[in-house]
Amino acid sequence: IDLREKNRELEDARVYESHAAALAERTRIAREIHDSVGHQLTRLVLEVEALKVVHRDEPSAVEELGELSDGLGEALTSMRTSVHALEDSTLDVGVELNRLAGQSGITHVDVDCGLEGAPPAEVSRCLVAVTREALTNAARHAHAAHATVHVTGFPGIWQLRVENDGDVPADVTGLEGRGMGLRGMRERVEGLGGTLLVKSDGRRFSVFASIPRKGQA
Amino acid sequence: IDLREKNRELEDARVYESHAAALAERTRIAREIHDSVGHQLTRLVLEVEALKVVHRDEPSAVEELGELSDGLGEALTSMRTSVHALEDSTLDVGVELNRLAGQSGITHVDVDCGLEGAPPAEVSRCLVAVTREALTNAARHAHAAHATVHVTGFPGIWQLRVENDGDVPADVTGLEGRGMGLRGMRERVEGLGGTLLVKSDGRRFSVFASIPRKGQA
Amino acid sequence: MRVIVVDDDAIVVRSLSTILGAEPDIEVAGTGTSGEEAVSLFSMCEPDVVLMDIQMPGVDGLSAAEKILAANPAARVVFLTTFSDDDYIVRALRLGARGYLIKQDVGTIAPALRSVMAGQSVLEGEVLARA
Ligand SMILES: Nc1ncnc2c1ncn2[C@@H]1O[C@H](COP(=O)(O)OP(=O)(O)OP(=O)(O)O)[C@@H](O)[C@H]1O
Ligand SMILES: Nc1ncnc2c1ncn2[C@@H]1O[C@H](COP(=O)(O)OP(=O)(O)OP(=O)(O)O)[C@@H](O)[C@H]1O
Ligand SMILES: [K+]
Ligand SMILES: [Mg+2]
Ligand SMILES: [Mg+2]
Ligand SMILES: [Mg+2]
Repeated sequence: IDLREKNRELEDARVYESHAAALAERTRIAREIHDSVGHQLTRLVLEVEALKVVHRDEPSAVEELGELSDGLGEALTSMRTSVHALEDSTLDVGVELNRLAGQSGITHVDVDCGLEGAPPAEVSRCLVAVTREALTNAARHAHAAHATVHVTGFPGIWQLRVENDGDVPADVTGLEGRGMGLRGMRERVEGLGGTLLVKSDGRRFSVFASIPRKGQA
Repeated sequence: IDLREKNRELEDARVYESHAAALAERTRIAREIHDSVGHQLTRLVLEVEALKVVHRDEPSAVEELGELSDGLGEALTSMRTSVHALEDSTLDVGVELNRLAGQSGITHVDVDCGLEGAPPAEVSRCLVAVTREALTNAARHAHAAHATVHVTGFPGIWQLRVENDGDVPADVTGLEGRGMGLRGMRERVEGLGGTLLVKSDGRRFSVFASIPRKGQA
Repeated sequence: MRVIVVDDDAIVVRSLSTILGAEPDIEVAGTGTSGEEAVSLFSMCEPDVVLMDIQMPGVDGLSAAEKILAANPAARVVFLTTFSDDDYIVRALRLGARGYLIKQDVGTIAPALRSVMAGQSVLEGEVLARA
C-alpha cells in the first residue's frame, strides 16, 4: 500500500510536470502571436500613415488609405483581445503556486491546490499575486523554514491560506503601515469583493483570503 | 484504503474534466484568432488588391500597394502558423483517448495513458486515429463488452495497445483486405517509421502500434 | 527640433521619417536600424530627441540608451514599443528615458516629442509633469 501511494505520488508529479510544460508551450505561442503578428500589423499601420502623408493632397487616396488604417486597427485590437484571453486561459493556479513555492527560497513549502475547475482569470491572478507576496514576505522577514499554501474552492467562495514559521511578530498591529505588500494584497482581494485576514501568534504568521464567487456572494 | 482509492479516482476524474475544459477553451480561442483576425486580414488583402486595380495606371501607387499586400500576406502567414502550433499543442492524447472511450458505445473501456510529456503532434494524431478506428471496429464487428487502451512512452518508442473481447475472428489472415480501417492504421503508423501488429486468439482481438521517437529509432 | 529615428525594422524607420519629416518643426537628422547605430548617430548628429525602438536584436534599445545617457545625461530618449504591456517599459523609465510611445498611435508621436522638448515626460502619448 505504501508502495502504491508512492507510485501515485510519482505519477502525480509527472502529470503535473507535463501539464506545466504544455502550459508553458502555450504561453510561448501566445507571446509569439502577440509579438510577431503584432509587429507586422504595426508596421503596416505606419506604412499606411506614411502613404497618407505622401498623398496628403489627393483626397481620394487619403480616404482609401484611411479605410485601410481602420481595418488594420481593428485587426490589431481583436488579435490583442484574443491573445489576452489565451494568456488568461493558460494561467493555471496550481502550476503557478508550485512554481512560486519552488522559487521562494523557503526549504519546505507544502502546496495544496484543491480547485475543481479554473476560477475566473481575475481571481486566479489575485490568488497568485497574494501567494507571491506572502511567500516573499515569509522568506524576507521571517526567514521561514516551512510554509504552507492551501487553496480551496467551496460552493460560494474561494479560500487561500498562506502560513509560515520563523521570526514572526507577536501580533500584527500596525504592520500594514510598514510597506506596500500587505496593503496591496488587501486592495486586490477587496477589489474582488473579498476579505483579507492577517494573523500572527508569535509562532506562525498567516494570511487568509476569501473571494466570493460572482453572483453567489 | 478502499475509500482512499475511491477518493483518488473521483479526484482524478475531476482533474481530468477541468483539464479537458481548459483545453476546449483554448481550442475555442485559437479558432477565434484564426477566424476573426484571419477574416480581417483577408478583407484588407482584398481591399488592397481592389486599389491596385483602380490605380493600375499609376506605377508608384501599384508599387506602394504591392508592399502593403506583401506585409498583409506575411501577417496572415505568421498568424496561421502560430494558430496551428497552438492547436497542435492543445491536442492532449489522454484527453482524446478518454473522449473516444466515452463515445465508443462499449460498456467498459479501460484507458491507461502513461505518457511523460506530450509526444510530437503527428505522433499524438496517429495514436488518436489508430485508437478511434480500433474502438469503432471493436464495437461494430465484435460487439465488445470490454476494451482496454494502453499507451506507454518508453525511452526510444511510444507504444499503443488496443484490445477487445466479443465476437472476434480465430485468426487475422486476410482481414486487411476487407476494409480500409486496418490498412489505414498501418499506413499511418508506418508513415512515422513504426510498426503495426494485429492479432487474435479467438477470444481477444488486439492492435499493437510502436512508433519510434525521432532520432532514436 | 532635430530627431534621430532608430528601429530594427527599416520599414518602420522609413515610415516614421516620412510622417515626422512632414511636420514643419521637426527635422529627421538621422536614421538607424540598430542600437550600435543609435550610439554613433547620437554623437554625430547631436539630436534634440532620440526616438528608438526598445526591442532590437544585438544591442537593444535599453542598452543603447544606457550608453547614450551615461555620456550625455541631458539626452532626451523616447522609446517606441509595439504594445503598452511591454515588460521593458519599467526598466526603460528607470534608466532616465523621457517616456515611451506606442508605434501604432502614430498621431501622438509629434505632439509627444514637442512635450518632451518642453521638459515633460510622455507615457503612451499621455503627457506627465517631469518626475
Ligand atoms: N510572512 C511574514 N512573516 C513575518 N513577518 C511578516 C510577514 N509578512 C509581513 N510581515 C511583516 O509585515 C510588514 C509589512 O509587510 P509588507 O509586505 O506590507 O511590507 P514589506 O514587505 O516590509 O515591504 P514591501 O512594500 O516591499 O512589501 C513586514 O515589514 C514584516 O515586518
Ligand atoms: N476489433 C476488432 N474485433 C473484431 N474484428 C475486427 C476488429 N477489427 C477488425 N476486425 C475484422 O477485420 C476486418 C477489417 O477491419 P477494417 O477496419 O480494416 O475494415 P472494416 O471495419 O470492415 O471497414 P472500414 O473500411 O469501414 O473500416 C473487419 O471487417 C472485421 O472482420
Ligand atoms: K520637416
Ligand atoms: Mg512585502
Ligand atoms: Mg473498420
Ligand atoms: Mg524591434
